[in-house]
Amino acid sequence: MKRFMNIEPSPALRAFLTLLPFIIALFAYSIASEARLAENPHDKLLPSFTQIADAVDRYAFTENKRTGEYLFWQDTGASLYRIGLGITISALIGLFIGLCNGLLPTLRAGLSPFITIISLIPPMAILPILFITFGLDELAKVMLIIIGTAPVIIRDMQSQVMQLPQEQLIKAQTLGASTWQVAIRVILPQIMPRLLASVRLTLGAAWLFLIAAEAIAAQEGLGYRIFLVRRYMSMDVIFPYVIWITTLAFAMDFSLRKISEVCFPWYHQGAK
Amino acid sequence: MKRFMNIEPSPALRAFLTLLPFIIALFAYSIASEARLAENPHDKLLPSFTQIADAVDRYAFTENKRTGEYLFWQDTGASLYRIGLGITISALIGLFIGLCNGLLPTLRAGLSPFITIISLIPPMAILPILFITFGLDELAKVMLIIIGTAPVIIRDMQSQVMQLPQEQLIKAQTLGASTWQVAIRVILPQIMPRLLASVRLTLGAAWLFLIAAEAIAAQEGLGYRIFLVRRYMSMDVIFPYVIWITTLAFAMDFSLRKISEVCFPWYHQGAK
Amino acid sequence: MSFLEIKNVWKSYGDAQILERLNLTVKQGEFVSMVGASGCGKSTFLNMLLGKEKQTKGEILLEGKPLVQEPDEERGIVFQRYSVFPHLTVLQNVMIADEFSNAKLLGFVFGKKKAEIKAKATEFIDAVGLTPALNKYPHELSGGMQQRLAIAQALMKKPKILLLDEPFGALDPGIRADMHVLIRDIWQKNNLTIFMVTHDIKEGFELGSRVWVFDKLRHDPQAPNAYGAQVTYDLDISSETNKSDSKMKIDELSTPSSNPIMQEEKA
Amino acid sequence: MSFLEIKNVWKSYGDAQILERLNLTVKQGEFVSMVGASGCGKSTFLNMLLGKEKQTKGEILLEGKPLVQEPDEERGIVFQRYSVFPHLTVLQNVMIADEFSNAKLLGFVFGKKKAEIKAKATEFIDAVGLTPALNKYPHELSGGMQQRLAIAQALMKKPKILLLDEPFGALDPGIRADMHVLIRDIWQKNNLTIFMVTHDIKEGFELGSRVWVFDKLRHDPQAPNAYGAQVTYDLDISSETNKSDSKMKIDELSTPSSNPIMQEEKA
Amino acid sequence: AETKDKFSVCWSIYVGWMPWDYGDSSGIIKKWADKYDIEIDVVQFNDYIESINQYTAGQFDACTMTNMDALTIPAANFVDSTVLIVGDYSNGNDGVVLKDKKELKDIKGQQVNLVELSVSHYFLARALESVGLTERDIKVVNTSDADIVAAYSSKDVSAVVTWNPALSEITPQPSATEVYDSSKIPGEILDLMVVNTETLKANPKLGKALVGAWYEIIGKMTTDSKMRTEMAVASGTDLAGYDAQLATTKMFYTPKEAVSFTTDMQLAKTMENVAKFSFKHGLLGESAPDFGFIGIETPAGIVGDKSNVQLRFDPSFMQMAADGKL
Ligand SMILES: Nc1ncnc2c1ncn2[C@@H]1O[C@H](COP(=O)(O)OP(=O)(O)OP(=O)(O)O)[C@@H](O)[C@H]1O
Ligand SMILES: Nc1ncnc2c1ncn2[C@@H]1O[C@H](COP(=O)(O)OP(=O)(O)OP(=O)(O)O)[C@@H](O)[C@H]1O
Ligand SMILES: [Mg+2]
Ligand SMILES: [Mg+2]
Repeated sequence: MKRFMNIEPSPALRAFLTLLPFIIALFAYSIASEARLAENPHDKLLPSFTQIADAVDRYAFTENKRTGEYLFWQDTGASLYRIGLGITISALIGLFIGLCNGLLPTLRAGLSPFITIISLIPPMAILPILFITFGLDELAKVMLIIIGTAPVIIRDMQSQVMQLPQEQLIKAQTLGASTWQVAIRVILPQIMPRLLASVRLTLGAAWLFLIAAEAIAAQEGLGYRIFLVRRYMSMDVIFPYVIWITTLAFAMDFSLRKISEVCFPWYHQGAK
Repeated sequence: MKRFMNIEPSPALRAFLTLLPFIIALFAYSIASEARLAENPHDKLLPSFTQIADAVDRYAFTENKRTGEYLFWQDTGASLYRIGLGITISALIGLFIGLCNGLLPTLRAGLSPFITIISLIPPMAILPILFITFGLDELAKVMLIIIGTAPVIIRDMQSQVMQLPQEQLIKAQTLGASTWQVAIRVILPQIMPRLLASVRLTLGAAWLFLIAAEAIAAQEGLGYRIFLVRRYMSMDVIFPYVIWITTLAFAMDFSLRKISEVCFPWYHQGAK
Repeated sequence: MSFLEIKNVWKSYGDAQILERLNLTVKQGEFVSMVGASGCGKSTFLNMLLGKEKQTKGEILLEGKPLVQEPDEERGIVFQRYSVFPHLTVLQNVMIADEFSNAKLLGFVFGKKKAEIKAKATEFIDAVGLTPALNKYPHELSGGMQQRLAIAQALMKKPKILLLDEPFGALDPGIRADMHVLIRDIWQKNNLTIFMVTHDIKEGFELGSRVWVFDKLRHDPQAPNAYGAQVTYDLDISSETNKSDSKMKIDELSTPSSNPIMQEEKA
Repeated sequence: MSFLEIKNVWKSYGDAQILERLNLTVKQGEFVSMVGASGCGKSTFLNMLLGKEKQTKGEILLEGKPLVQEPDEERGIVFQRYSVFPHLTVLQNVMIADEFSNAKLLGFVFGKKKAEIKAKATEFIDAVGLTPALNKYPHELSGGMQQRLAIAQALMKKPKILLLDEPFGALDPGIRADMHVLIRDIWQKNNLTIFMVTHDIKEGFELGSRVWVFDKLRHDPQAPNAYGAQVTYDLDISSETNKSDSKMKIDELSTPSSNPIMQEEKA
Repeated sequence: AETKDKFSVCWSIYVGWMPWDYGDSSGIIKKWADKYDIEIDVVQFNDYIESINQYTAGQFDACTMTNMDALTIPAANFVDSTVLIVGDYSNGNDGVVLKDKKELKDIKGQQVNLVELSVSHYFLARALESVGLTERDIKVVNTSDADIVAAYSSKDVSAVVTWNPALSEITPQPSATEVYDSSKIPGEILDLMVVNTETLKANPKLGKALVGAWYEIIGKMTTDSKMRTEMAVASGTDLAGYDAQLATTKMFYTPKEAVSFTTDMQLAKTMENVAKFSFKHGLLGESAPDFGFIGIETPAGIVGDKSNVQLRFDPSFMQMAADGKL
């Protein structure tokens, strides 16, 4: 008998094991849901799968009477726009400041401790200031995402730049490169894949801030809808929205990884 | 003239540069505050430093008439207890499942994809479900922290275990170690410092979830107080609380790093 | 019955044939050096001896019985790197070998048993010359000292076979010379059977009582993975006469043009 | 006026004295090999020549003028590792050297200029034998090929001095031999002045026209950092006669007991 | 439901509900619970909606809420609920505030920030009716009540609908004009203590204890400023601030007032309005064919479907208090 740590499951067993927890979760849910519905058929806390399907149909495939739009897709569009914009701006800020900080000791001395402190402030606690400074429309939501994620990306980029082998920077200088040339020809291309990795890591936080911002003031968006229907406990709507958000988060993570693999083959050599 | 990237600021200049952004921030605040207060002396958005000091005095150094307690310290105690408990449990769960997942291919096949999906669900979106499932006392708040941080720690621990050199695991087996012995004598001690690092990384998220949880159901706590006085926009209370939270977050991060350095000198060899 | 018998062993990973038609026997107490181009399958072969990989075809018999299909105490190993536990001191690194067998449940031993193990471990540490560094962590040791430690560890279990995968590959030439003295000494004193992979042909001839050269005999330029490597030379250099005979072989193998090790350079 | 003059140079980091009383002159076209125990300050010395570190006392003159205090085009360098840019192909890695000087603002060149640079780069790549790998990324190259690339890069700038810090330290012995042929060839063809740190004394003697041995003459057991290393031997081995004279030196230095390289082993 | 002797009650921070906090901390509730030999656990919520959701999900036996939320959350989820205590109605506690505009009519075409689908939303609909406008004439932006003060200070916001204490933070600002307040629709926004009907039926002791405690507390609070100071601090303000909020709240300090309000014809009319509004906004559930889908029982008669009564105004316990029978 082999040690447990040496047992590699066969592909078929592996597939089965992968599905198992999902099946158990679904099964547990349906039992709990049926039990609750048997007690009170109008209970909304754990809706049946048909009720959920109904809600999906209503939100995603039926025109809203008042606006003529499909609520679900409208919410998705609004949220994706916000998170896309927010994370893009964060990435650009992170890239720029992180690169400069990592490369230039003088700048780093000034900015690095300040950014460390800033990154520790929980953005949720200073929401009122954000509203008043940035207003209540799209800008505020995007700003919350930026404030929540940019310091993390800056710090990550800075440490990534500092982890590049000193040898390369010296080599570039012996080839006659100026600071500017080192920045754009040696460092920038090398930290691009790391930027993507960093963005992937902060995506979770970005979704959190997006939902929080939409919960506080919005007219559409996935987070808005969840917190609005919470007013009448429509779990049949909340569940598909949560699953949808999870799917979107997964898709974004996945595509960022793929982009990185395609664009920066030299970065992923170790993963072979 | 040296390249900018080669200029190292002297210690004195470095200290000055470090303080500079803080000084600028304070200065900018006091100007903005004075301008607003000149326009409307009752403005609460940017209170003067004296107003803030008053509020600190009221909350931290004046006995609450009703309970005979000091609100500020009571809030601090409650929040620290929750975050401490939450993050400790998260760390233990993360350590245990992460270690097992990393070491045992069979278990990993079953749990790893499931946990990846779970970690993508934004906990904010399922807050209502959480509260109903776990009730409302301390447990719910601690659970939110756990649900928000444990999957991340599990995944991190798992990948850390898998990154340990295969050579070590084989060596241990040639010395006659069983799976259990490999786990507790070879892997466990080596991932302890990595666990601390992982906890440090998730602390930010833990604070976020703590504040979110306290905002919804609590009778004390730093996040509770901030949300309570937010209705009155009492920035004179919010500011010191935010600064205090930031300080606590910094202190926790700092002490975790120190603990790791003292307890696991062999892990920090590279940092020398 | 030979000590180790390798009978018509083939090994492939998916479509790629790595090794083929290996038929070899080894007597107890031999020191087999294995050389060959990078990627030709030397480590794979060692992994089969170790039980980490399973041959695709054929069988390997140790004292007449098929090899256990996972690493165990019968076979010790020293890798080029990472063979010691970074979180344990030198003494702890060596003691752990016997702690494993004595504390199946707790993983730790106490009291008298511990003192016994400590005494035994100290002996082995002394044998590899690490006594002055008894309480140091691996990161405080030089590369050579880490390898000595790995050897001491492996010896604690009195393995039937000792496997070395480029054990001195990461060391400076001066330190290598010292290690050669040490390993030859240990081999002779313990009557070990040793298999050592090396990139340094000279080292292979210097230490081994037998040298195996791995190379592909058959090669299909259209499908470079279609054929595996075999042992193309099996040189017995245990006696002095054989040794001088083999000198020519070394020189032949060392000229860059015919050197199998150089093949990966011809990108 | 000598090509390079080192006048009473001392170097310390904080309390630790690393190097002391260095007085050396080097003529253009010399190949200086530097050997010495690990941590004795060879890389530090190279860093001073490079302009990355500043001597604490004394001065270093290149063609009579003090050395520029940061790395520049006059001095090329090849490290043991990481000397090439992983995100550029072989061709791009070599071309970038001239792109730096031709596109101060954009960092990229286009059109005719680019074709010119490409032609020049191809020549240098050919000189180090990398033409077949023109469009490969460094991670697709073997260690030896990466070092060839690093050399080609450095040559593009026609540096007055070429600094090599254990350039072949991470290579297999067989590949080292090839690299030796290459570097000697390049040295002679380009009339370069080369400084090479190595851990392999044989390599140092084989390649250098001059060998410097770094060692501490003074040693205070109470304060191991109180004194720095000096150049204890300065051997001219440019002519064949000198070379055979020095053979004895090699042997003397190579016996483990007196070998300075071995000192770090005596923990 | 079965009889039991442990109950939990939740409440959230609002001027008219602060007595529950006082009752909890001063031990008055415990005193009354002991009297009926039961235990009552009082839990405070920061988030109002969460408290109602928890009650609806069955985690609590009783909860404080407004009449509209009682209809649209527990009742619409078929959790049969009984209004045990009518504590007060908003008499100026809710308001429509415009920035740099003086009249309600000017709201036309603006974005209005409020907690969507809440009682504020209903209040806005009533306000619009009064000047002949409808919801189509404006655009609603959902804004969290905790952040509405900050929102008002933002340049994007020109109109808000909110309640105290936020309202009293906004109105003093120079640019703000309160163009409509709830004193114009007295008796429509009610603050209630709602109990699960089945639980109450099986355990009348719970109703008696809660009602008894409630009237003991509020009976004293008009004269006891120390008591009001405590409530003020707990709600995050000071005595002056709290008194100002009380001034715009019509508290039923005596059970008699509350009983006579509940038995009035007007209550049925109000609830019909609320039901109509709720139906229009889909708050009664997707399966509701009309506003009367969920029956509301008042002493003056049943509004809507008599066979599907889910919300009941029951003055009997307050009557006992009025009669001194507790
Ligand atoms: N687990 C594996 N799956 C697929 N291919 C493998 C695996 N392990 C090794 N290989 C392939 O088998 C071949 C032989 O590898 P091996 O490591 O045995 O070579 P080696 O002779 O030890 O080379 P080196 O001298 O570089 O250590 C290589 O082409 C390698 O890519
Ligand atoms: N930046 C620095 N600050 C402080 N001490 C340093 C610094 N760089 C090197 N040293 C110390 O100076 C000494 C000489 O280091 P150096 O790298 O020059 O040695 P070396 O001869 O190149 O060794 P090796 O053969 O291992 O490369 C060492 O003790 C090292 O710890
Ligand atoms: Mg190998
Ligand atoms: Mg060095």
